[in-house]
Formats: sequence, C-alpha cells, structure tokens
Amino acid sequence: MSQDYRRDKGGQLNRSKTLRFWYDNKGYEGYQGDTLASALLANGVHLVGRSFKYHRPRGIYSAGSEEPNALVQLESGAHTEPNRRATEVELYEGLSASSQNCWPSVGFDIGAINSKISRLLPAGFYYKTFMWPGALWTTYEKFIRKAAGLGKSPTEIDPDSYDKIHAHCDVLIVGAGPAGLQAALHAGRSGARVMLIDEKPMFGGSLLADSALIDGAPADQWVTKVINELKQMREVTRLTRTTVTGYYDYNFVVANERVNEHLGPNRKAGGPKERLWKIRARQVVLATGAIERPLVFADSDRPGIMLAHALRTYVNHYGVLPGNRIVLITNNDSAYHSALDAHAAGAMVEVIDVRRNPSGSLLDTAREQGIHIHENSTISAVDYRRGKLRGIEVMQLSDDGKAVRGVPSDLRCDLVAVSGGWTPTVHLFSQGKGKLKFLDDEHCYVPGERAVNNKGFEAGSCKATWSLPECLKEGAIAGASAASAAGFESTATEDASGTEESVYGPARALWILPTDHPVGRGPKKHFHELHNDSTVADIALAAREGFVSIEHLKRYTTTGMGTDQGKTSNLNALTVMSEIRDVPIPEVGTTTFRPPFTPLSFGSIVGHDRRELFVQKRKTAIHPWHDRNNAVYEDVGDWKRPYYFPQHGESMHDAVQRECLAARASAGIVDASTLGKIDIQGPDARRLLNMVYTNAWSKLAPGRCRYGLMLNEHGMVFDDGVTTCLAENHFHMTTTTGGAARVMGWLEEWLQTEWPQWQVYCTSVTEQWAVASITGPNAGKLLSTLCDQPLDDESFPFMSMQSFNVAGIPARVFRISFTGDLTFEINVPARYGLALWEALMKAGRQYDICPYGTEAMHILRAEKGFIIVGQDTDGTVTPLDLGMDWIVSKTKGDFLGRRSFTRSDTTRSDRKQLVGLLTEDPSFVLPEGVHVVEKLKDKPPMTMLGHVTSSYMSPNVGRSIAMALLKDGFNRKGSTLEVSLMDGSSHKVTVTDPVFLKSGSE
Amino acid sequence: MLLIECPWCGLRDQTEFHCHGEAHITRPLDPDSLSDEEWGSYVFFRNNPKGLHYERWEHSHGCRRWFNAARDTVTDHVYATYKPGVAKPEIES
Amino acid sequence: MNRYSIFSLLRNSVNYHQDWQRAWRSPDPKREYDVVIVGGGGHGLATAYYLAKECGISNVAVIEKGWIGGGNTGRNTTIVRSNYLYDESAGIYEHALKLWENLSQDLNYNVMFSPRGLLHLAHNVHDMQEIGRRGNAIRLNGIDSQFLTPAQVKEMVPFINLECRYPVMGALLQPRGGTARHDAVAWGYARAADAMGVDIIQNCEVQGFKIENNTVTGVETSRGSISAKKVGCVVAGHCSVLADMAGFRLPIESVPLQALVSEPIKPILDCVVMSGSVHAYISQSDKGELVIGAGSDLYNSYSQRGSFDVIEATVGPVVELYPIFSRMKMLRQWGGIVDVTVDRSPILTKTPVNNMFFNCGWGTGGFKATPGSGNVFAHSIARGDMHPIAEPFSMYRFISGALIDEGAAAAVAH
Amino acid sequence: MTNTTAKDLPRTSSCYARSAIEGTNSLREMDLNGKLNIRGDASEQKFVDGMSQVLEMDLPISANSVNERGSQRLYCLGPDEWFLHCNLKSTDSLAQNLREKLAGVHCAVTEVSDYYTVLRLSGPDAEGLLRRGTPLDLHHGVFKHDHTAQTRFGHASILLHKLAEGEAWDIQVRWTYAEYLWDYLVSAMRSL
Repeated sequence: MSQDYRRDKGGQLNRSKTLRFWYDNKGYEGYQGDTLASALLANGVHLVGRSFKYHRPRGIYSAGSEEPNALVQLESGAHTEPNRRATEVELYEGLSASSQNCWPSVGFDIGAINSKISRLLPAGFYYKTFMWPGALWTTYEKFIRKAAGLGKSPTEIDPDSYDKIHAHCDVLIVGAGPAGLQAALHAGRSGARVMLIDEKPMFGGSLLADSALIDGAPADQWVTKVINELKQMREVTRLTRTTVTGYYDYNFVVANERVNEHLGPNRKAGGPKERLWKIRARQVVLATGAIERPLVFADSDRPGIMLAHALRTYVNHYGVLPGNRIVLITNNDSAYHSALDAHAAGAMVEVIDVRRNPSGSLLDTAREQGIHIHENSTISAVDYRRGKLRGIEVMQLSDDGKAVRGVPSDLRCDLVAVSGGWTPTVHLFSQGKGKLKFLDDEHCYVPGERAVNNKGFEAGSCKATWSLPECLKEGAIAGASAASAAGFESTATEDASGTEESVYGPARALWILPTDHPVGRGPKKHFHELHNDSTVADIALAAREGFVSIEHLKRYTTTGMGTDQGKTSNLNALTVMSEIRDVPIPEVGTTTFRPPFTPLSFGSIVGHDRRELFVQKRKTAIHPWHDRNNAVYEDVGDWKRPYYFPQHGESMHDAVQRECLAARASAGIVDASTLGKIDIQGPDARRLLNMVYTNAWSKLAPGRCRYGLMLNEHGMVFDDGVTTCLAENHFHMTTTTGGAARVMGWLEEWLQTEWPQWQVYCTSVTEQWAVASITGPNAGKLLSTLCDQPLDDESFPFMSMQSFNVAGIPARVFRISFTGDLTFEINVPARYGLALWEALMKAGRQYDICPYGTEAMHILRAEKGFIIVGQDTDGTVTPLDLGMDWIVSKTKGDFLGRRSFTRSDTTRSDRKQLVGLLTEDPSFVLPEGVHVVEKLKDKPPMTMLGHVTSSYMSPNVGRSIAMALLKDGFNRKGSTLEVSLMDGSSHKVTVTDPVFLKSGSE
Repeated sequence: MLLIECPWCGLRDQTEFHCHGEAHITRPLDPDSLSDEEWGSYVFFRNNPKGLHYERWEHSHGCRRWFNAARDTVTDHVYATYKPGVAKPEIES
Repeated sequence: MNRYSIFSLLRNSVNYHQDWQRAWRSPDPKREYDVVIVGGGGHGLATAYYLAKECGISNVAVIEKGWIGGGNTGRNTTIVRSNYLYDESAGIYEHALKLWENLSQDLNYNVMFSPRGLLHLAHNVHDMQEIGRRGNAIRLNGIDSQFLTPAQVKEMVPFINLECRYPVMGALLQPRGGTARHDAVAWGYARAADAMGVDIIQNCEVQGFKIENNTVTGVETSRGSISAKKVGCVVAGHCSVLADMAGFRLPIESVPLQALVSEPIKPILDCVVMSGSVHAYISQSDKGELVIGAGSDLYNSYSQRGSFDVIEATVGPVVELYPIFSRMKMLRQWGGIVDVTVDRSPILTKTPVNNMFFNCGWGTGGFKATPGSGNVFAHSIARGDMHPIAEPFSMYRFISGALIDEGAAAAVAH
Repeated sequence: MTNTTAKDLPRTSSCYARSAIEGTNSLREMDLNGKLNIRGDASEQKFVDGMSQVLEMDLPISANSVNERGSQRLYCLGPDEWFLHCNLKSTDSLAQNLREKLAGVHCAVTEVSDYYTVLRLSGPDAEGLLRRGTPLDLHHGVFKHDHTAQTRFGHASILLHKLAEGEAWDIQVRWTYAEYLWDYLVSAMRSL
C-alpha cells in the first residue's frame, strides 16, 4: 500500500530504506526514521485503538511519550508487549502490531456497547452498584475485569537480555532540546563529566519539528554542530533513546536506554534490548521541555484529532501530512506555527481561534497565506462516522466563553489539531521532591524550590520559558552554573543566538469549550482525559459528591491514572475543578508525580539479576563430590546443602532411613562446612563470651569445647553452637548455618557500639574451613587410619579439640557430637576440603562409611533430643522453655537477655515448653506443624496447646518420634493428648522427654 | 537513595550500608536494678521523631564499621555522620 | 442520604447525574464531641462508624490532617486475609474478614471485596514447616486453610516458575482471602458514618492535646480547640508524633513501605500470591494492573518515598517467580509510612493518659484489618476498657514480655 | 597412615569448572595466595613498629589504601583492620613472626587464605564491566591506579584493587561468592 499521506520531501527520514510492517494483519510501508505512528499516519490510518472504559474509537493524539491513545500490542509470541505507545515505537523491517481492548476488531468492537450505556457508567459507578445480591459481585467482577486491562501479557519466557550499569557524573542533563544542548555544551567545555540524555532517537528536542533559525542557519545545522563538538569531549556521555524515568534523593537518577529494541526482535546484533542506568550526578540540569495542553470540546476524543505540535512534528520531522483539510483550534499563538507548516506542506488549513480579536505577527502571516481564522469560535460537534473524521460544526462563543451562540456552520475536514498552550514537564523535578509553584499568568506549574539533596538547575520550557533565544540562554547559564557548582571553572557564553520566531500574543484562559448543550448534560462528551475515559462531567460529579481534593478527584474519576499518567490531562482536570469550586488551582492541589516518567520494563529493572544470577548459590568445597554422587540438595539460606543421597532409585524416605541406620551402625559422614565460624581473640574474649552466651566461659581450658546458647535482649534463643578455646585468649566459635551473618553482626554490634574499649577482635572464618564430620562407633578407627594421633578417650576426650594432620592435611579436629555418637569434626583449609572428604570416603570403605545429608542429620540429632534453633525454637522460646536451665548460669552475673527472664510473662510456669511426643501408632509420623489439643472437638475452634516442631520416622529408635512446644509441657509428661490432623481426624500422643535414644557414646 | 559519608571510607552509596535504628541508647549497667517498665523501655521503646534523628549505620559492604548519623526523617537529609563514642552533634534543622 | 443501587443510578442517569448528594458533609468542627478520632484513614473512619452504629455514640468527630483515606489506606496493595498463626492475631483478622464479607451491603457502598483466594508459597523445608504450623493453627481456629501441592499451585497460576531459585515446595491457600478496593473502604465508611451524624473534618491538623490531671479533655487543632470526652488516635505512620504530643513513647518505628503497579493488562492472575522467601507479593486489580508489594526501607523515614534498590529487590523476585512478566512495565511506584512494632503485631491500647486510646503499629498489614480494627476499637473506646479481641494487643505487652511474635514465627507478616 | 603431604593434594577451586577467559577483556582466578587478616590499634606504636618490621613495609593507615613490597600487599580495610596478601608458602611463618613480634600487644592475626579468592579482570572494558555491579565511582580521575576500596558487586562484598598499571583490577571476594561474581562478569561482557 502506498504512503498516500507522505510528503514528497522533508523530514529526517531515510527514504532510501523502505520498511514493511503489519498492523492488525494488514501490510504497510514506511521509512527508516518513522515511528509506528508516523508510518500509520503516512498510510492514512488514524483509528488505532479503543478506549479503556467506553471502548470509544481512538486515534493518534501526539508524537511523543505523552501519548494517551495510540497504545498497541507490539509483536506476538515471546516478543509481545502490551500498551506500547505507537508514537514512540521506531519502525523496523517486519514490525507487527495490533490494536488492543477491542473485539472482534478495532473497527467493530462489541465492547463499544459501554459507550451506548455510558450514562449508566459515570465516575465511580461501580461503588454505587453491583451490591445486591452480595454473592453476585464476584460474577459481575469477572466481566469488569475482562472489559478492563487494555493489552495482553506475554505468556512466554522473555527471550531478550537486559543490561544494568552504574554511572557517575558531575552534570547530568535531562533533555537535549535547545536548552539541554546548550547546557551540555557549556558544562562539557569546562571539562566536567557530563551526561546528556534524551528519550528520542536523536538530539534536538523541539527543534526537530521546528523551522527556527539559530545563528542565522536552520536549527538542525546548529544541532549537528553542537553534537559534533560534544563528540569531541572525552568526558561527555551522550545517550539517545534513553528515558530518565526516576529522580530520587541525592541526585540519584534512573534512566532506561532502549539499546537494540528499535532493531526489532529479529535483529542480527547481539546485546541487550534495554539498559538501565543508575546515575549519581553532582548536579542535575532539567531541560525536560513542555507538553502541549489540549483543548477539550464536544467529542474531542475522536480519531483524526491530535495536538497541534504533533501535527507540526509529523509534517516537519516525519514528512507526513496527516490530513488534507486541516482545522486547528487554539487558544494561543503557538498553534499558528503548525497551521503555517501544514499549509506550506500543501494542506487546506483553517484555524478556529477561541480568542476574541486575536492578533499578532503569526496571525498576520497566516492570513497573508490565505488561512481563514474563525475568531471567538469553537467546535461544537465532531462528525466522525464509519472510522473517519468527516467534519466539524463551528459556533460562536459567548463573551465569557461558557456557551455557544448563533447557528452552527459545517466545516469539512479530515484532521483537527488542538492547542491549549503548553504545560512544562515538571515530572522529574517533582519526583525529586522539588516544590512546584503555580504561575498565574502562564496557567501552569513550574519548578520552585529544589529539595535540599537534589542540587541542580532548570532551563528552557520546563520552566515556562517559551522563546527560543531565552531557552538557549538559560541552557547556557544552567550548564555553566552546574559545572561551576560541581567544581569546574565555567562561564556561559552567548554564542548561540536563536531567532525569535515571533512574539506571542496573550492566550485565552479557556480550555473546556462549550457546545450546544450544557457540558455533561447531553449526548456529546467532553473527555479531558483520553486514556482512562474521564470526562468533564465526571469531575463535576466528583465535586458534587465531595471528592474535591486532587487526590480524591484522581482516585474517584481515575483521571491521570492511566499508562500516560495524565501527561496531557492533569492540568485540565485541575482547571475544571478549580472553576467548579471557584478557588485558584493551587488550592485544588498539585498531583504528586511518581516514578517512572514513562513505564519502565521489569526486565530492565532486573538487568543481570535473573536466573543464575538472581541469588548466588553458595557451595562448599566438597560440592563437586556431592554432584557426582547424586545428592539431592536443600536450600539453606543461599547455601546448597545435600539433603540426602539416593541410591539406585531410592525414595527420599528410604535413602534417609538407610543413612540414619548406617551412621549409627558403623560410620557416617556429613558435610558441615556451612556452619558459621568466628575467630575470637583478645584478653576480653571470655568476657565477650560470658555476655553473649547464657553459660559461663571463664574457666574453659585451651583445647576444650563448650556448647552455648545465644539470646537476644528479649531473652529469646536466637542461635547456638559450640565454641572452642584454642588458646588462653583465643576462641573458635561456631554458629548455625543460617545464623552465621546474624551472629557475626551481633558480636560486632556490641563490640563496636557498646563495648569499644574491650580488647577483643572477631574475624569471620566461615569459608576458611571445610568441615567433614564423621560419626558412628567406627569413626575413631576410621580416623586413626589417616592420622598418627592417639584418639582414645583419655588422649582426646569428648568436647575437646586437637590440631594434627589428617590424610596429610593440617586439620583442626573437634571431638564434639550432634548425633550423640562418637564424632570427629575435621576442619581443614577449604582448598583441601574435597581431598579430605575423598580420603575419608576411601579410608571409610572398610567401615561401610555412609555419606548422609541434612535430613538424616536432623533425625540423628532428634533421636538424642538436640534442638535446632529456628525449627524447635521460633524467637519466642527461652532456654528454660527448652528444659535447658542447666545452660543458664546463675552465678556469672549479667548476660544479654538475662533481665528479661524475670518479666511476668517470661516467668509464667505454663509457657510453651519443649517435650517429646510418641504417637499411639509407632508407624505413624506426625506432620510437622500439627497442633496438640486436649481432646479433639467435633469442629473448630478448639484450644491449641502447642505444635509439633520436629517429627520423623527414626530407624534407630524403631518408631516415629516427635518434638513439640507444648503449653505447660513439662507438667504434662506422661499424659496422653491428641493431635489434630488436617483431614479432621486425630491421633493420640503421649508426652515424653525429648530424648528418644538413650544409647550412644557421647 | 541516600549518599552516606562513612567516617572511614568516605561518601558511599546507600546500598553499601545497613541502618540499625536509634543511636545513643546505652545498655543499663545493672539490669537487675531496673523495673520491668525501665527494662522494657530500653529493649523496645524508641524515639521515632519526625525530623532530626540520631541513628546507627553500619558500612556493611565496606569497612564493616558502625557509626552514627544525624538525619532528617522528613527530607532524608543526612546532616552529619560521626564515629561511635563521639557526642551527638548539635544540629540546627 | 441517597441510597446507592442500580435503580438510583438509573434514576440519576436521566438527569445526567446532577442530583447526587455529597458522599459526606463537610462540617465545621463543633466545640465538643463525645469522642474525637484523630486520623481519617480506614481504621479511624471505621472506628467512628461502629461507634455510631453499634455503640450508640454518634457525637463523634473524625479529624484528618489532609484528605480522608490519603495515608496508608490508599497506598497499600489491598490484600485481605486472616490466615495468621497466633490465636490473638487470628481473632482480630478473622473478625475483620467476617465484616469484610458483608461490608458492601452494610455500608451500602461497593468496596469490591473479592475473595479470590490467597496463596502463601513455601520454597524450602523451613517454609514448609512454617505453613504446616500456620495452616493447622488457622484451621483449628475455625478459619479456612488448605495445603496445596506444587501441581495444585501450577493449576491456579499456570505461568508460575515452580523451579525457580528456591523451588516451590507447596503452598497454603486461604480461599476466602482476596482483595478489596482500598479507596472505597475509606469513602464507604465516611459516607455511612456521616449519615449517622459523625462529623468528618478534613484539612484539620491536630497540634496538641488538652490534658488535665493526666486525663485528655480535647485536642488543639489547626481549626481551633475541640473538647472531647475521649480521644482515639488512629494515625498509621505518625502515631509516635502524636504520642510525643501526649507525653509518652511507643515501641514503634516508622519506615517507608513501597509498592508498585504494572501497566494494566487483560486478566491473567486470578488469585493473590505471596512468597516470603522469594519476596514477591502480587495480585491483579480489577483495572488490570499487577499490584506488587515491595519491601520497606530499613531506616526510619516520614518522606513517603523509598529507594530504587527496594524496587529492584522487588521486581527481581517477581520475574524469577513469573518469568513471563519480564516484558511487563512498572507504571507507578509509591511509598507509605508504616509504623512497625518489634513483634509485627498491632497495638490497640489504653495509654498512660486517661481516656486516650491508640490504635497503631499495623506495620505492613493494616488494610486487611480495617473493619475488625475499627469495630473492636470503637467498642473499646465506648466501654473505656479494651474489647477482648483487642486486649492482647496492649502496648504494655512490651513490658510484660507477652509479645505476639508473628514476625519471628513467619519471618514475614504481611 | 598415608604419606601424602598437603601440597601434593588436589585443591578445590572456588570457580569450579570456570576456565579463564582470554579475549579483548580477560578474566581469571588468581592462584591461591596467602592471606592474613590483622586487627590492631594503629595508634599503638608497638603495633605499628612490629607490623612494619615483620612485613618490612610501612603500615597504610587510611582505609582503602594499600602498600606493596614484592609479592606482599598490605591493605588497610578500616581503622583497626588490615589485610595481607603474601606468598602462600610464607603465610605460616609471617603469621608466626607477627604473633611473636606483637606479643603483649592487643592484636589478632588470623589466616584467611582460603576464605577469599582473587579474580583478575583486565582489558579496555574492565571499568565498564565492574560498573555493572558496583555503585562506586571508578572513573580514572577518581579511582586512580593502585587505589583500593571495599565495596559491593551485586550481592557480593568485594575488595577492589586497581593495579598500578594498565586496565587491570583485582577483585577479592569470598570463596563461595566467586562463582556468582564470575558469572555476573561474564553476563556483563555479553551486554557490552
């Protein structure tokens, strides 16, 4: 299909590169340099979507990121993306897009029924109905959900990659229009590190659509010159296709670069689709420009109606004349540029000016060109039929602009362009906690005072500076000032003097234009907000019902809550409310602008932190052996620990039972490398241990080990482990795997903030040591084959440590036990962990050594009634609750948490206490987490006495065993209670001591 | 996203640090002499001002030292950071 | 008061909706009230509503610094559930859930309570033990709870990545859990309370309390002095500031909690899914946005803004668990100030000042409790003594040690 | 009893099967060297003198600085913490000499050779690759040759050292995070 609306010349396009694309399965052609929107317009396609609520047909409204209407589903399959703004999607060969929120097609949409019953669907209608009968709401809701939502989520895994990078600079400039370019130039010349960022594929900003002169030459020549100079500066980073989406504290700025996206999914080049920049800037210059403000008239949401500056952009930048008979409607002079450019491009142009007796050089020029100006007039109706804009009705305005008079006259046209002046783009300034101020004369918010930590400057039309020479000057000053503030010598020069295109006459403060029936009380609708279908009548209703603050207004009418975040609608909404309430706009309020400026892809936010890099997998030195030997892993924190080692298709249960039996029968081996380890040295080491553990440490002799419990100040157990005295003032502490970092932090916290004068240093040595723990009656014999050390009870007693070579590796060997059987925990430098393990496995073959995982480890310890902190405790358990009063020193004085023991709740005798439970049926294993009751009731609620913390089938005891935290548990030993099961049944249990296996040597 | 001056390593990104709550709370020397109210107050009750706040930070991804900061909880402006043991600076906010 | 219904909507449409009345009046404050509620969020408005409706006290003012519902009521992720571990928690949250189930009809305002089912995922052995304990406790407290296998989870959420970094091992389902429309809760309570005579006074900041003989007698506000026989403070985030005015401290710290929504899409997720271990909390609103609960910044702040790293730490897990969302886009992020207690349970309490009551400390989980919290707080204020459901949540538990440690038990208590 | 000695035994690599990348940018895990963590009080003259004498070099005393002598590098990590890189073989004797020399001085010498490993990243894009994970300003005008800093890379804490010459960086990281760091840098290389 030919590009009927393409101009013969003009535009910054590569006309030699024709690109074929598909929209709603129909093929079209465009050029390299087009956006999807400009290419569609070149092909005469205006209707591109259906609105959110009423499913009204909608067209392309803008030429940029403010687009409220033209949202499409880009591509399909794994590459699909919903809600892409056609005005920003760069055209590439083979692009395929489809319309959204319509069925069966954008031209004929069943959902448009909503438009027919729109009178029943005012703002907040859903709060007022769908309540009877109550049970039906969920049914209604299904339909509401289906009707809402715009595009569709991808349903396949994202095939693209994303990059993320930190950056630092002295001066960050957001926006590369005339002010931004000037700022970059002046900051850059000072030698400062500068980043210049713009969301468009090329720099130039408003100049891209402009016909202005700078330094006597067309603006694009000046832009090229500036870019060339910037390219020469080593410290200047230039980013196009990059949107600054967030401005946070301390000049932390987030920007999203679309790296390869514009090449389409079939691009040959590798590299990421997008890159997220996390930038710290000393100074931030905001040159973010302005967004054209719409005029709202009857049915001004129809396809074929667009912003005046968008028209100009399409004509000048994209070489598209989107209509042949064009009507502009305006309340200010700036639209005349668009009128003149469209006229020059060959369109028949008329202007409807809502002002009375407008005058000025631009109007004179327009009249000279033969452009008819309808003064003091408005559009009272839009003729949109069968997918096409066919004309409008024009009427005279009353003196106050609130009504129309006379008879309407028909005006044939295929495009209407609107201008209600300009709204400075203050989003980033406001995000950065800057305070906005309202300029009465300019009818807009501009940057006021900056937040204390977000230093920088603003320049250009983002502060309502409209003239080009002024923008250039402000840019130069902002760039130079920012560089100076960042510590560089810099002054602004006036080497770029823009030609003042014309002096603007005053605008008329009129944005909501009347029609032949009162606004909101007739068939024609005044949409001030296109994205979410919010009308002027909705605002009036909100005001009537008391939703008058901007926050209530937004939420009640959903104004500004769409994917465009109200870029074109917020100020009109404020204006309507201010007129209804008859208060100035600042009293109505200011919307809080929140990041992101435009929607930011999850993929970009995630960057590299996905899949394998989501969270590091920590593995022990022995891991390669586990891998080779079929280990099934358990995630413990970010560690991968062997859970069990199934053999020949064993089930987990079978493997674990086998491992438990083997460990007690002869020899078992477990990888204990993940335990936290802390080296503690200094004259006050014992003092520290005395404070952080409940028991006494003053007399532990070198070479001896002791078990300890740690409490928080609330008196609750939070970690445990064995600590060994290596030398008089030197200790080796172990912690739980999950608690390693917490305990290290706990010690440092106290030492650094409370006891800095104590002479003791703590050093984490967790990964220094690989640990293989061998247990079982033959553990000693096994070890003796690998060392020259006497291992008998006398030479190497229980709870002691010795250093000697094991398999030729220097080792610290601890005779401690978590199984209750003879156990040696062999610590070697991590580099030798695997060698040690393999040596032990080899030497252990004659003892049928059995490697076991964490599950068997848990069963073996439970058989002996040893606790696991975090499983048998949950942060609400004291040592006394665990029946471990033996570990609480009564004589050593103060320790952390001790004082909490004497509070009324902690001294209760009926606290939950750790006990053992034996099921009536010894083959029945209680699920962990089930609750104990006195006697099962027919139905809940029933009083719970406590819950099962640990529960296993113990092959060594020969029956199931369980531990529980039970209210008044110690006094209940011997009694029979019931455990309530999820299926409603119960099982009888007897309360016992939690030590199930009396045998065992240690 | 704060920038925080570690007294030893200099100005660093917030993501290198951890905050540990109110500063200048001294552990009672003789907890036994405290009433339950006084003990509970020490363990759980905190100043939670809207405005100037003295708090503890740890340069956890750096030198792992703890230090104190005076920060405004409304503007998030960090007025000062200082080493432990140093008296809290007077800040005019 | 106009009654809301499809018929009133039809009737009003004839006249282009010109005849709707204000949802609530905008009265000037009176000199004196029986009860002044400080804070016009969901909990405060609910308190006023139940005072009028169930306690026969309608000479009540709700004083709000800004606009009602402008705080955490309008900034949360709208999740409603009652599947808490401890009896005390189950008591108050289930009380709330029962009220939720009939709230639209009770208020004649559609709060869009949508019991679409709520899943808690378990990703490791410890999680399985945790949901095992909690699921059983919930059931014995008479609340619905079911365990799901990974396959059943996949049935409910077909696009979930069960084999993510921490594989999904199972889940706890509360079928009656779901979401509600947060703004509607504030507006619905306001309208219903107003209809019974409660004065809702917006843009009125409390600047101090009138306290005589350790008994509160009123509040000083930006719109003048207002006397009150009793005062209830329900100002999430700012409770420490009010306590400070009244001369005492609370075991509370205020931190920014963040949330974000994606662009709207057609329905794809029909339940609420929460994962403590992968840190992803997600549901889809009726508008089609994916509503995602982010973490809190770990420092005190009243700035209602958070850090970008919290957003990164939130979106990462979402994409890990739901890889198809990688191409979705964040539309809006925001923060609220939540008041956090050490045990992650709220504080409903009498205070050191007579006739002054505080309701605070809801942390990240206040929205779901709104009706229950307001209801028992109203009864407590009316009686002058705490309602049995509220009783365990006294601020004095931090003295006795009787914490309700949902935080320690679950590692997360959203 | 076997007669093997430790040095004959195979060692486990912290990057397991990752083999060095040699290209425009290169990445490899350095051979295991000796590492001592040393704590002490820089304001105590005996400590400073003892350290200097044993190590035959000046004690760097501001955090994130380094002194070098032969194969020895001494990093100052903080107000009371140093980190020594040395020849693996001499680790024991250095530790012993330090302990003896500093007897009576409150200090702690802890061997952590196996706790950490060092990855060397070099090439024209090295700085850019590091910027994928670290929030630190690594610009050549700010982070100069032979500068060092403890910072963050992704989830890992690292000790970063820009070598005295060229675009080469040593990244010291905890043993169990080395694989993660490696894979992250490889992912970063793919996004250049």
